[in-house]
Amino acid sequence: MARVVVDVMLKPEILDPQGQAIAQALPRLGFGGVADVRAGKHFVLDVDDDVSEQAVREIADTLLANPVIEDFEVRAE
Amino acid sequence: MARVVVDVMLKPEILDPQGQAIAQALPRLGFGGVADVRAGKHFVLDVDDDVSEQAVREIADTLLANPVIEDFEVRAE
Amino acid sequence: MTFKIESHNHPSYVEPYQGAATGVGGIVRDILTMGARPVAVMDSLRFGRIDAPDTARVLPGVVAGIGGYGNCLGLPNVGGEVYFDDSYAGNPLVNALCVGVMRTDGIKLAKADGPGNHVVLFGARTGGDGIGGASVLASATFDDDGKPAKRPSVQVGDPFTEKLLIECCLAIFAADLVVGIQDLGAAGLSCAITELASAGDVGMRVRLDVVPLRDSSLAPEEILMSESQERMCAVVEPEKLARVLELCERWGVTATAIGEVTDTGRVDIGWHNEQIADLPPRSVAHDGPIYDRPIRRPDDLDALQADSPAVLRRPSTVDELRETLLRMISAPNLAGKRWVTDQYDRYVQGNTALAHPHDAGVIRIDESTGLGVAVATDGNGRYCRLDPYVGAQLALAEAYRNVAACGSRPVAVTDCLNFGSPEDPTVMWQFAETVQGLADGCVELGTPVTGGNVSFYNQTGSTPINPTPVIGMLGVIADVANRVRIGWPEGCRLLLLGSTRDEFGGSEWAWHVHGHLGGRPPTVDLAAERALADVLVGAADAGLLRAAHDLSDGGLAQALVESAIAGCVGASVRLPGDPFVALFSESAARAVVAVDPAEEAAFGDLCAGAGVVCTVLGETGGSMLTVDGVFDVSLDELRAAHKSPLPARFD
Amino acid sequence: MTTVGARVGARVGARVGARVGARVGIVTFPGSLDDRDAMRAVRVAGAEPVSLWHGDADLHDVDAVIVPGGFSYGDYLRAGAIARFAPVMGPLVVAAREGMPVLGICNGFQVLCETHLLPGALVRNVAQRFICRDVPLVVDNAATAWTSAYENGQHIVVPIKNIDGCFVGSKRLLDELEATGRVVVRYADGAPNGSMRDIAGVCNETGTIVGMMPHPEHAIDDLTGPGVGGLGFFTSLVSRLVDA
Ligand SMILES: Nc1ncnc2c1ncn2[C@@H]1O[C@H](COP(=O)(O)OP(=O)(O)O)[C@@H](O)[C@H]1O
Repeated sequence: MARVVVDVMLKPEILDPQGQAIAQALPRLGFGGVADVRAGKHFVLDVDDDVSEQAVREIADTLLANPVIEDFEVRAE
Repeated sequence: MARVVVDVMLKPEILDPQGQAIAQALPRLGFGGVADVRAGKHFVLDVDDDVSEQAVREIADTLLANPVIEDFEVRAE
Repeated sequence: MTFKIESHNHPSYVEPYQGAATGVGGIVRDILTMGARPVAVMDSLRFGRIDAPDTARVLPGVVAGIGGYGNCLGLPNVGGEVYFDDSYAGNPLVNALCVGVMRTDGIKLAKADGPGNHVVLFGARTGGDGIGGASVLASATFDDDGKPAKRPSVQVGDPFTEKLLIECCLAIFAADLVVGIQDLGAAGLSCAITELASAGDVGMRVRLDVVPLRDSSLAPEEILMSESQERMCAVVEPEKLARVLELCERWGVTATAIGEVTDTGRVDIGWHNEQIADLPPRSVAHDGPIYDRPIRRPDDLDALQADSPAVLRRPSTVDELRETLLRMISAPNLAGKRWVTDQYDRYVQGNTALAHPHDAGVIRIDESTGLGVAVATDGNGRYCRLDPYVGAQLALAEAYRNVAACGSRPVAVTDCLNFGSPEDPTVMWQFAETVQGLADGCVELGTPVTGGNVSFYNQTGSTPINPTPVIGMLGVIADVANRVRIGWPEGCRLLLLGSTRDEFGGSEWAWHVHGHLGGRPPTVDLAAERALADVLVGAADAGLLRAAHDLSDGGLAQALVESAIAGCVGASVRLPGDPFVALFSESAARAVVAVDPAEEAAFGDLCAGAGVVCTVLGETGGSMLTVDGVFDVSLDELRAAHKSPLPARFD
Repeated sequence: MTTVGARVGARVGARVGARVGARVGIVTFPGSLDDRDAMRAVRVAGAEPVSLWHGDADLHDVDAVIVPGGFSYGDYLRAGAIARFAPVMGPLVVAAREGMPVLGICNGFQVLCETHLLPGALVRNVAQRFICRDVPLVVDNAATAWTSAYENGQHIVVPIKNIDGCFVGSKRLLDELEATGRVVVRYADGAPNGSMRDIAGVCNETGTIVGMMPHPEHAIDDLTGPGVGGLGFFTSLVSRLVDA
């Protein structure tokens, strides 16, 4: 059994209301020095050893991410 | 300017409906071999160079994660 | 009141969630920009076949997007439609309607006045969204060239920013701080400022370098054309500017004075020390091209109309009729839509007196008097395919009837005309017929059209969608406490209003059971619709109606089942005439009402006075729907058949 | 019992409440939606609603506070996560710890959990969808500041409308809540959002702070909601303030 991580982020040119809301809240909470925040998703998959990285990329592309507005990265842990 | 990543995940003992929904959908979409999926959040922060990792941990602990149900990890990119 | 319906079809196909969400955002800003408080939304949806793989992608996304945006704005969703038909595969229709309330002396115009006044841009920061969108999007085909896009092809809505924008605008309106206001839609700032200037017959000087940006790499022309969502532009007198900026600050809305009104009669656009444009506003805002498109009646229409449903095999035995009933109420188009409507907040604002599954949404607008409005949307692409003139009038009549059935007097129309390519002469003919049918029908019903929207190019290759005008009807109700529900109480007399003919052209029965589309749609009789509405509204005012439900798709059978399920009360019914025709014909100008037996005579007088045929159907009560001599079905069985098709497909 | 509660609220309560001038604050955050509805419910129950602004660190001498439903700060990040840090929350948390009655409805419940005034947390519904539905509830604890108009075991119907309404907590926490009577309301026909042990609302140790996902302010009349099943939450508070 292997552990694979998929990080999904909005494409850079797409508006990220979540990230903006967080970035705006930080100074109000007394945290300075944060220029930008982008918010995305983080998935941890436990997969059988015979599941290839290619298969995980396909899962990410069809289910975990919406390729119209999101990019993703896959890495083994 | 440095880039710091914060991953937030539900604690293992907390129900994760989103991860479960994904895990259940996979076989229906023809993807086998995935034993478990956990869903979390992935934040990318652009911070000034003088912002310490400790400061980012504090941000994660007070705002980005809810320590009642979530754990987080911080790493520089 | 102000209300309007608008399409967001193509973006909802590309990215269902965001496309539908930004559709809601856009129509809400249209209402807001009039100076009105938005009070409710509705959505009229069309998808490909329910079992098409793409429907499984598009429908859940669209519904979640409409809910996600509208729920976050705090606008109750009080109704709409969901239809499935192959004709919309690849061309789903997402039409969103918004209703707003304002004082007539508080109407705001999209008009700049008074040289020296400030032009204030407020709301979201400007990004590279939808540049070139207005003209490109509507007709774009997807040629994915694989290159990374510099500019986003899809817009992401930010309902939270829009919610703040709404509250901020309402505070600004309440303090009477603007001369004119305009939302930013297609072609963004360029369109807003030229429209404001040309409507006021003034000039304007605007500086693009002060526009707050989300993407600092934008060139001035891109800032001018950006279609970033959640932005408004207002014209403000100098002494009121500080107050406007203060209110924006209170609501956390970014606001910037980007220029001023001038008396030059020209729009002068600057970027740092450069002049980017200098032109008379009229040339942009008003001098659009005028098309004279060729029109041709579709070649196949005669054959289609000659293909009468009379040849279709009808259920003849009692068992076949029962089986047909269960099959019909579980047809995707007739099945319960709670899978969809449960994703919409219908309670927020605390003024919703009726919402799904009723004939119309009813919203209280004055808590002290109970004054309210009712809104319904309707459209039937199959009828329009068979005869667009008649089909448009049937859609109009159905919306009119739905509003009246809940006890409200229909007063005004908004329309969303969804068609294929206008470059196809046969589509253009359908369009012309539809517009004529609507115009004639509105004159006859006395309901002015206050606004609407046209969506062309809904087609795949050379195959257009069925012509689909969607009609939104607004009604007024003096006291929402008198609104009429569809669910029956026990112990009422059940009456059928109107005349039933053998009409199955374009019907749900012909389509669902036989896959047949041909013949003529049901007859339109707008005088009969008026008479029926007079009875329904008069009886509701007089407190004579215990329940009412209009008859439309699926005919009497569908109406009986919906009412029984809604009220959890059955009925015992005797059918007039041929049972199949009585149950499933889609003749227009009909409704079923429930009245107290003691008030039946008074109600009968009302019908006689209006010349509306009133036939006794039976009595309400029990937990069965019994059709005398034909079948009886338990409410449990009806409910199971009616509610399961959508969850079975999309859960 | 429901009807009794309703009658008390609409008639007697209106008079009594007016005499003592019970003042109930309703917080408005950016993105609050059901604040006006909560004010209406307070008024119908016979008390005076007082609007509290998120940016104003002052409770303006109110006797109790309602944190209403909506999507504060768009519910971006986590429902209630950003609202928790609003200036008004400072004095609110202090007053609540000192025993002032506080009711969190839906988003308000999420805010109170984020603030740790209430235990547990609310995550995405199991079906991953927004759900708006009239749901039957059972009152499990009719001894709180907000539920005394009910009886233990009473059934009421109140709408839910949420997407992050699934109540979660560790097994130990859930056991403790049940053992100490801190489950205030449960879903009677199973939790539509997947809440653990069908929990719809919980309270603090003393029963002054209650949080719940269903919206009682949308069940105060037959015209705009599914009956009057929710009115008792507001009349409970008014009779407590009157008796005090
Ligand atoms: N997309 C939708 N959004 C909101 N309400 C909807 C939607 N689709 C259907 N409804 C509601 O569900 C109910 C049944 O719809 P429908 O079968 O089209 O009714 P009718 O034919 O009487 O207009 C109506 O109350 C309608 O407003």
